Amino acid sequence: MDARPVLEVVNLRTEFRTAAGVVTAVDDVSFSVGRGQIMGLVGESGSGKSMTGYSIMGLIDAPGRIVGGNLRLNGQELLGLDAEAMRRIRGDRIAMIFQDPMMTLNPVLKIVTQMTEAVLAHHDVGMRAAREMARDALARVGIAAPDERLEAYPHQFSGGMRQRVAIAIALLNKPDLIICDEPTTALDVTTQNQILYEMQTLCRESGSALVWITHDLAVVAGLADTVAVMYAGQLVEQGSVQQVLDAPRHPYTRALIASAPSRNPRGQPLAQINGMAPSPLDLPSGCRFRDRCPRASDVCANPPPLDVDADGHAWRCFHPHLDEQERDDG
Amino acid sequence: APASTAAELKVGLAADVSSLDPHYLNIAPNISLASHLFDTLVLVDAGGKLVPGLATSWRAVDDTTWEFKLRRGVKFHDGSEMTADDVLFSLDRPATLTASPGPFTSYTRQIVAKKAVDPYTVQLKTASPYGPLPLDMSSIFIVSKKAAQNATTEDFNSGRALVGTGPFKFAAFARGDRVDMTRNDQYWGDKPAWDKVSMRIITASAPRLAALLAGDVDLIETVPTADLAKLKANPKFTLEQRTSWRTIFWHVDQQARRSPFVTDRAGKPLDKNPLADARVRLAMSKAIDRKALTARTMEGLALPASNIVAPGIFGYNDALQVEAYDPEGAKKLLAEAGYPDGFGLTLHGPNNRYINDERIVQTVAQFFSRIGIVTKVQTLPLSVYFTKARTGEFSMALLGWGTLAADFGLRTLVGTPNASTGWGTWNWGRYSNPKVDELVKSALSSVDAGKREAYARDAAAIALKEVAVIPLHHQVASWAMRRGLAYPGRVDEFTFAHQVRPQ
Amino acid sequence: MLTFLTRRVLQSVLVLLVMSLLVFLGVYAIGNPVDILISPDANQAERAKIIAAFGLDQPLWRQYLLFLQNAAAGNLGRSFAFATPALGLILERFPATMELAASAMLLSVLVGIPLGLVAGLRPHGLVGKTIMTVSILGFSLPTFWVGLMLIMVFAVKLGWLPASGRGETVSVLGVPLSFLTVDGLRHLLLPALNLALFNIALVIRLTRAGAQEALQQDYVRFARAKGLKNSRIIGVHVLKNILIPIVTVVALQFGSLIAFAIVTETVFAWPGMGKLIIDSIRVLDRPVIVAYLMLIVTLFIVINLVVDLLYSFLDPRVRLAEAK
Amino acid sequence: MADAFERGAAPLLELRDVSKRFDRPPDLAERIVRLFGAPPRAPAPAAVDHVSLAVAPGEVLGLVGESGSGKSTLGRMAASLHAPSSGSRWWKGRDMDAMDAQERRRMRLAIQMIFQDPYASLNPRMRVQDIIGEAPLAHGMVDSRGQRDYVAGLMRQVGLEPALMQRFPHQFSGGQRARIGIARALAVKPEFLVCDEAVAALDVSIQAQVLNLFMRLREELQLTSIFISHDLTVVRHVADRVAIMVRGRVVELGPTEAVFGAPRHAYTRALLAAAPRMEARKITYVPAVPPDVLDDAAPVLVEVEPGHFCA
Amino acid sequence: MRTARRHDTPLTRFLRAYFSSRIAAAATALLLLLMLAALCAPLIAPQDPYDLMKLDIMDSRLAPGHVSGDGRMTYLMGTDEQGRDMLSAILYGLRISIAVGFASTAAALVLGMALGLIAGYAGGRIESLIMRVADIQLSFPPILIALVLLAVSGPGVGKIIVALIAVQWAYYARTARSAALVERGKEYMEAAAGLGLSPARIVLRHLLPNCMPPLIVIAALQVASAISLEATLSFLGLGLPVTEPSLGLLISNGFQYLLSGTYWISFYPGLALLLTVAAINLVADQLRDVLNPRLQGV
Ligand SMILES: Nc1ncnc2c1ncn2[C@@H]1O[C@H](COP(=O)(O)OP(=O)(O)OP(=O)(O)O)[C@@H](O)[C@H]1O
Ligand SMILES: Nc1ncnc2c1ncn2[C@@H]1O[C@H](COP(=O)(O)OP(=O)(O)OP(=O)(O)O)[C@@H](O)[C@H]1O
Ligand SMILES: [Mg+2]
Ligand SMILES: [Mg+2]
Ligand code: NI
Repeated sequence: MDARPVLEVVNLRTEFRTAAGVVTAVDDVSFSVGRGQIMGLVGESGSGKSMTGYSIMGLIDAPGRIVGGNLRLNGQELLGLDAEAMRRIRGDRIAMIFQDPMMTLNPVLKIVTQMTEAVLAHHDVGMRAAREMARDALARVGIAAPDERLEAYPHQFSGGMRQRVAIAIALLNKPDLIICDEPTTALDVTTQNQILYEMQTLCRESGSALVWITHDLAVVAGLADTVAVMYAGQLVEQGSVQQVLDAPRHPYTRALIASAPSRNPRGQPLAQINGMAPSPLDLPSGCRFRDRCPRASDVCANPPPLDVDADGHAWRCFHPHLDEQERDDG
Repeated sequence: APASTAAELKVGLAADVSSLDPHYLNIAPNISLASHLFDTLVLVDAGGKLVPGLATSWRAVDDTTWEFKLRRGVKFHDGSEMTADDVLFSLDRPATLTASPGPFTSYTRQIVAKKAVDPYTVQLKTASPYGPLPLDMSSIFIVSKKAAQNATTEDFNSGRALVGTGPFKFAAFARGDRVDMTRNDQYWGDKPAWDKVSMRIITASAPRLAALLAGDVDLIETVPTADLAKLKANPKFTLEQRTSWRTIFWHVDQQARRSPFVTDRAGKPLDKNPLADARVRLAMSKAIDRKALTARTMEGLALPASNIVAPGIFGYNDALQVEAYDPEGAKKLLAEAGYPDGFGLTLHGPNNRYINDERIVQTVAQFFSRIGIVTKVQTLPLSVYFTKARTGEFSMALLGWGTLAADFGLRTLVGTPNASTGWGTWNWGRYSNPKVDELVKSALSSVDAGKREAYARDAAAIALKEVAVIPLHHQVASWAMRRGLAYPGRVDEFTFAHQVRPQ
Repeated sequence: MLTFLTRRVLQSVLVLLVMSLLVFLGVYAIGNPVDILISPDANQAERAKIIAAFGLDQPLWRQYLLFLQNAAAGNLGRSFAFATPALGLILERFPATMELAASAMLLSVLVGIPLGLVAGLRPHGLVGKTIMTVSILGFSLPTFWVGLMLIMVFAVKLGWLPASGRGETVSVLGVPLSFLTVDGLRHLLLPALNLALFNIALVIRLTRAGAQEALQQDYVRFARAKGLKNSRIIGVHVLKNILIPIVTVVALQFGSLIAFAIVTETVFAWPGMGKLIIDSIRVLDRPVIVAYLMLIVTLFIVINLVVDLLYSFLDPRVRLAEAK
Repeated sequence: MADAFERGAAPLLELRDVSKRFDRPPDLAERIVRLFGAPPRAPAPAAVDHVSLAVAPGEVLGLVGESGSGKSTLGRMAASLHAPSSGSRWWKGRDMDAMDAQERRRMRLAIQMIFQDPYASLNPRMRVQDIIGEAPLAHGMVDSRGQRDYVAGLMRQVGLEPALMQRFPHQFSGGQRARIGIARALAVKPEFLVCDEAVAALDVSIQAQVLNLFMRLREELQLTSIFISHDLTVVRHVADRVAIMVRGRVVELGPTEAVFGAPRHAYTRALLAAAPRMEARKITYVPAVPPDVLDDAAPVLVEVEPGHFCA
Repeated sequence: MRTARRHDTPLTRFLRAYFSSRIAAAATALLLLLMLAALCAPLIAPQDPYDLMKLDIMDSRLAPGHVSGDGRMTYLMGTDEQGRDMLSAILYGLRISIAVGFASTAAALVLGMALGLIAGYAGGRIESLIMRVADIQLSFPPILIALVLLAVSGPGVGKIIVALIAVQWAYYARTARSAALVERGKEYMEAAAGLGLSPARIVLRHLLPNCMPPLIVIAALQVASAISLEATLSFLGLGLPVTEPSLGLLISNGFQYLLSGTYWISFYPGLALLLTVAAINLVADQLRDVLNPRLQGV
């Protein structure tokens, strides 16, 4: 077995040059995911989760640009590859699934077309073989009567089934890495549960690494091995699920967990984070959580470094909740 | 288009042929085309004179009877011989076509009885003495009785009934596009120089010229005035011009009531109609610089007019002078008539009916405004214009008229309007003078051509002295063809392929 | 489907009724056709006879009822000017106009879509901007002016193509068609281009807007995530989605194409029904005008039907019964 | 069917056996086709199917169910944005459909709806002052001079800076927009709120802010509400009673603790089992296929314990 | 500087986006210049081309640069067949063309939008009725409408505008209706209804402003086609009075001279029309791009 991580992201930095100024959507982000591992990437809206995913896929469009860092897939550097080389990797070695199952499939093309083209774009096989692969992939994600379903159009599927089709497409070429960008946010809980089940099974079976982007901590809690928390473009905390969820060090992570209704007594006011996330155009200097942080002090006006403890639990804060190992469970 | 061989002629026509039935609609393009396939008893030469056609001679047997001697040995396209039977049939046929808006019955209605004296002699009787009958006969095409007897207009359009004696035989008709014909080798007269003739319909003038320049066609009619100069200078093409029978003039509302488009200078309606005063009309006539008009607006394609018929036409009065340009005299006359400061007037005219009609109206408006008449211009599409003009909705309206006899023209244009006699049907200005009526009547009932012409001249003299209409100019018809062709310009503006000759 | 067709037929009948009534009123308001058509030498009696022969002496409402009666029996009347059945007259000219309009449509799609795609993919590039700027010419210059310019350049100056007329035709099932012969094609090219100009510009614009819109969609991003080649993303994913609005507008435009064929037909002496209708309007040949409009409305209905069928072909989400 | 209501107080709003079908009446063409023997169109399934609910003054009734189960449709009928296809609605003991115009207007203002999408529910071309202040002005509750102060008061009440009154919606964040929506509803002094997924589009941290606001206002203004959500933890947090909806029908109804603590209906259980929990760690998921619990007959709710009904 | 930008008004943001394209900026300047020239035509034109007293037929068809017969003026762009100074005629013609284009478009916009919004908001029978009328309108040839109007009321700028309105309103009605259908489904419309606002108020205050942007863009394009359509009608003899030529009429008058060497009679008005229409279209294009938030990035 290969000990190298499947994906290594080192000091990734992605910028958007807009008329109003430069937006650093992804700022100095590093993490890695090993074979069969699931990493949860959480954070609030606009914190740069999707852009991290797109950066890995090489799908950042103008005016966006990856301005620095390294992206290694199985040790191969992805940044600097030409467009054609990147295309070959995309959909073959790395796959991505998006949030809205209603929008990701082309409404006017048959499922079979959308599936086989993904095979044919990377493998020199015949139409028949590609169709065979598509059929198998559909069956694997639990779609009944896959042969008939191949001939259907997306609108003939429910939201959950469409998301499964998207997953099947992602799995077609047995990628090393799958990036899931909030694939269950638009679905109701029962459907979400099924998708989670299927993804988990597939990961176990094929050994693909998985990056699961979401802002729902509860999903990450049950699914992931490791978690990375983003705030305003930066990774503010990362570690194993136990480390981050049971003993959060960064005040933001802690506040996020605390604000979940299930962590609060019924009918009582929820613990809330006051204020708003800073505008990406107008980030405060130093700690970006400073304005909303109950522990903030003058030192927070400097950019906090990423501290790592011996167990690999990392955080970016001058005032981490270090010795409070207890869970403030309600 | 493939290069034309010597034996093929392609002609660009300016107006659409609506039907090939020679008795259906009396409009110039149809008549012009029918003349290729059919003959009439009496033909009209390029200068407008009557010459023998299917009849070799004609004479008035008595005051009310005309006799026509038919040409012998004339063969229809189907090989049968033309006889008096066919002639009588052809004269009867127009009255049987009830739904024609432009009926040929105008030329047959004088005939109260007709008989074939023998297969080559026909006698026609009129109710009263009627001089212009031979002229009328130049409008009725002789069709084959055998072919046309039970034929409908559709049969003519499809070619089935299209059996005539003319210089060409019918080949194909694509409505709105072209008519193809082939030479009639049995033709009794001069044989046409062309094996095949294709009459192409190109109604817009600039594209018609372009077709000539591009070699799509060999000859076009009605050359746009704008291009005359350039064409003249181009050695690859020849130009042919001929004063046409069409005269352009103003009808002036002469009724005593308030005239709809006459106002004072400020635009308020006038109670009295100044145009009813002959001095005012004369003043307006004097205000018009006909030389400038013909030279500039018509770009030389017109002759200043004093008559309502063109020079050389039967009944043209040489004694009448073109009204000289005299703005001072005009102003004086206006003052005399009680309008020293002029008045307001709107001129009406059609657009795209006569050569440069819209421009003529504007230019005349220019002239009028110089003698103090505040002039506005309104030009209308034909469909709107004629309806309104006929109901007398205009104060001054432009009209063009072509006829081969002055007495005809006078009857229609200045004769006192009368529904029962059919006089004055186009007398929009409602001019009325019993003396003129009397003279025209005398002319029409004279079977002696000399007397008839004298009456007509006298009538014209009176009417024009009183400025019954204000004549502007006679149009000049024009043809352009590639070098190597010759065409005798025709006064009736028709384009006859059989008269086009290679040089 | 049956319901849908029935609904269409009901609506069409209503449209045809209103339309014909409007034409009757309109022509009545313009003037009296007899005054225009009548022979200069005709007298009052002849005039009255003709007016009666055309039925114009009747009150307007009776003329209209009579027309309806005849129309129900399939008879749209005889042309005043041509003395032949009006419908036949129109149908005689119909193929030429249809051929011209269809060629123009084809041309605008064949030229417009590729250019529009290029402009849509590179909206800020030099090529894209040039295409958009030049395409404005299609909107700006009056058709008749451009037509004559085309004749000037390609027929008169260069002598490559004929200046006017329809050229040689081949009769297929009794319908004369010119695009089947070389000569016919040569005659067809300039007028079709002239007529197509406006629509080329329109299709370019639509395609560009559609492409830009489609490129923002998640399914395009997903297609890229699948590692598809650009050519496939554009040629299949984007194109098939933008065809829907293009088909809609182009079909709608077909009507105005036929209406504007009048100008092109005049300039190129193309023997289509546009020239016929404008002449008929000039002489107030009411039966022809009515027959023409009936045909056009029917054509519209057919086109709309075809578009709906195309929709369900292009867009599986649309089912016929739901189309309005 | 038993009146599913426990407290004994007269309900403020009551829906009796309401149903909603989104069927169009057949048009002329369709009738003609049917005349010739074509089969009639298959009827669309009812979006809401014979539902009875009552809400007591001051109560928050949670409405939970999967997507498309008819929650929004039911809420819209309660807020008079849809008319029910059958059944009746009662407001303070009066039949809504029998009210005269003025009474109906008062009733409509008294029942307000807060919408899911904080972006689509605010007119993008109006300033906040107008969004909030338009209705009170139109109904004569304030005059144009008093509008500013009135709006300012409302904005403060929902925790917005009144200085932002002249801004347009796009200049606000999602949470702020949600607050504007709430202020707009409060502006006409409602007694009853229908919150349709009012926090679903928001981030966890913003969601907490808005939920806190909602609970505060409920206390301060004695508001009664129907709270629609498919987030079970949220409903559990704010609702007094919950109704579980499946395919247009209510299958379980009872006090929140009872329903969440001891769910009776198989569907409710499946729903609860599927909900992700923060406490879970690297669990092995099992597909929780919800049992297909419904047959064609409308279910009868049975009282399984006081106030707790189940089909 | 950053903070200053953050507090931009929508207008300044719009303007900055708008003028980011140099082509659009140039087109806007050109359009303004043309409109200004049209507006000031009576002040800057060397001659009143509509006053027949001022024309002299002897000065007809003079080439650009010729001096008039009485030596009073130089015809910079030559003269037409009536001796009209082309420069003056173009300035005045521009005035009419622009007025016709804008007036007819504005009126058609208002009419079509009103009907379209009503159709979209009300639905049902009213909608079917309005949309069927629009269908009829769309299949009616513009020339026939123009001819009827001309016959009933004589030529004139007003009538041409009416004819163009009749031709155009259906486009707006269709667009407005489909926009209204989209907007009607949005929650803010429901909110307005829930707040007990009157239908008139909802349509005017809520529906209308949100349906405007696509209509405005179409209208801008339509101004150009209205000008072209007027030119075509003039070509067919159904346009404006000959003595008060618009650009279209000037072009179609000069059309006959295109092959003859007196090119200026048609060329300069054609150029003016081209510039005007192109400028309007470029402005409209830019407007569409700027007004479309999807194409603007975040
Ligand atoms: N085209 C763009 N131009 C400018 N800024 C952009 C662009 N696209 C994204 N951004 C910025 O990048 C940042 C990160 O966005 P991203 O979509 O990654 O957030 P996210 O964490 O995925 O949020 P969500 O949970 O809402 O999906 C945001 O602040 C956004 O404003
Ligand atoms: N205006 C409408 N026209 C036709 N069908 C409708 C309409 N509104 C809702 N429906 C249908 O009614 C059913 C119930 O929809 P509803 O919006 O009430 O569900 P919901 O529970 O609110 O779902 P979600 O959680 O997705 O918002 C659905 O099948 C929907 O398709
Ligand atoms: Mg995202
Ligand atoms: Mg809902
Ligand atoms: Ni800090």
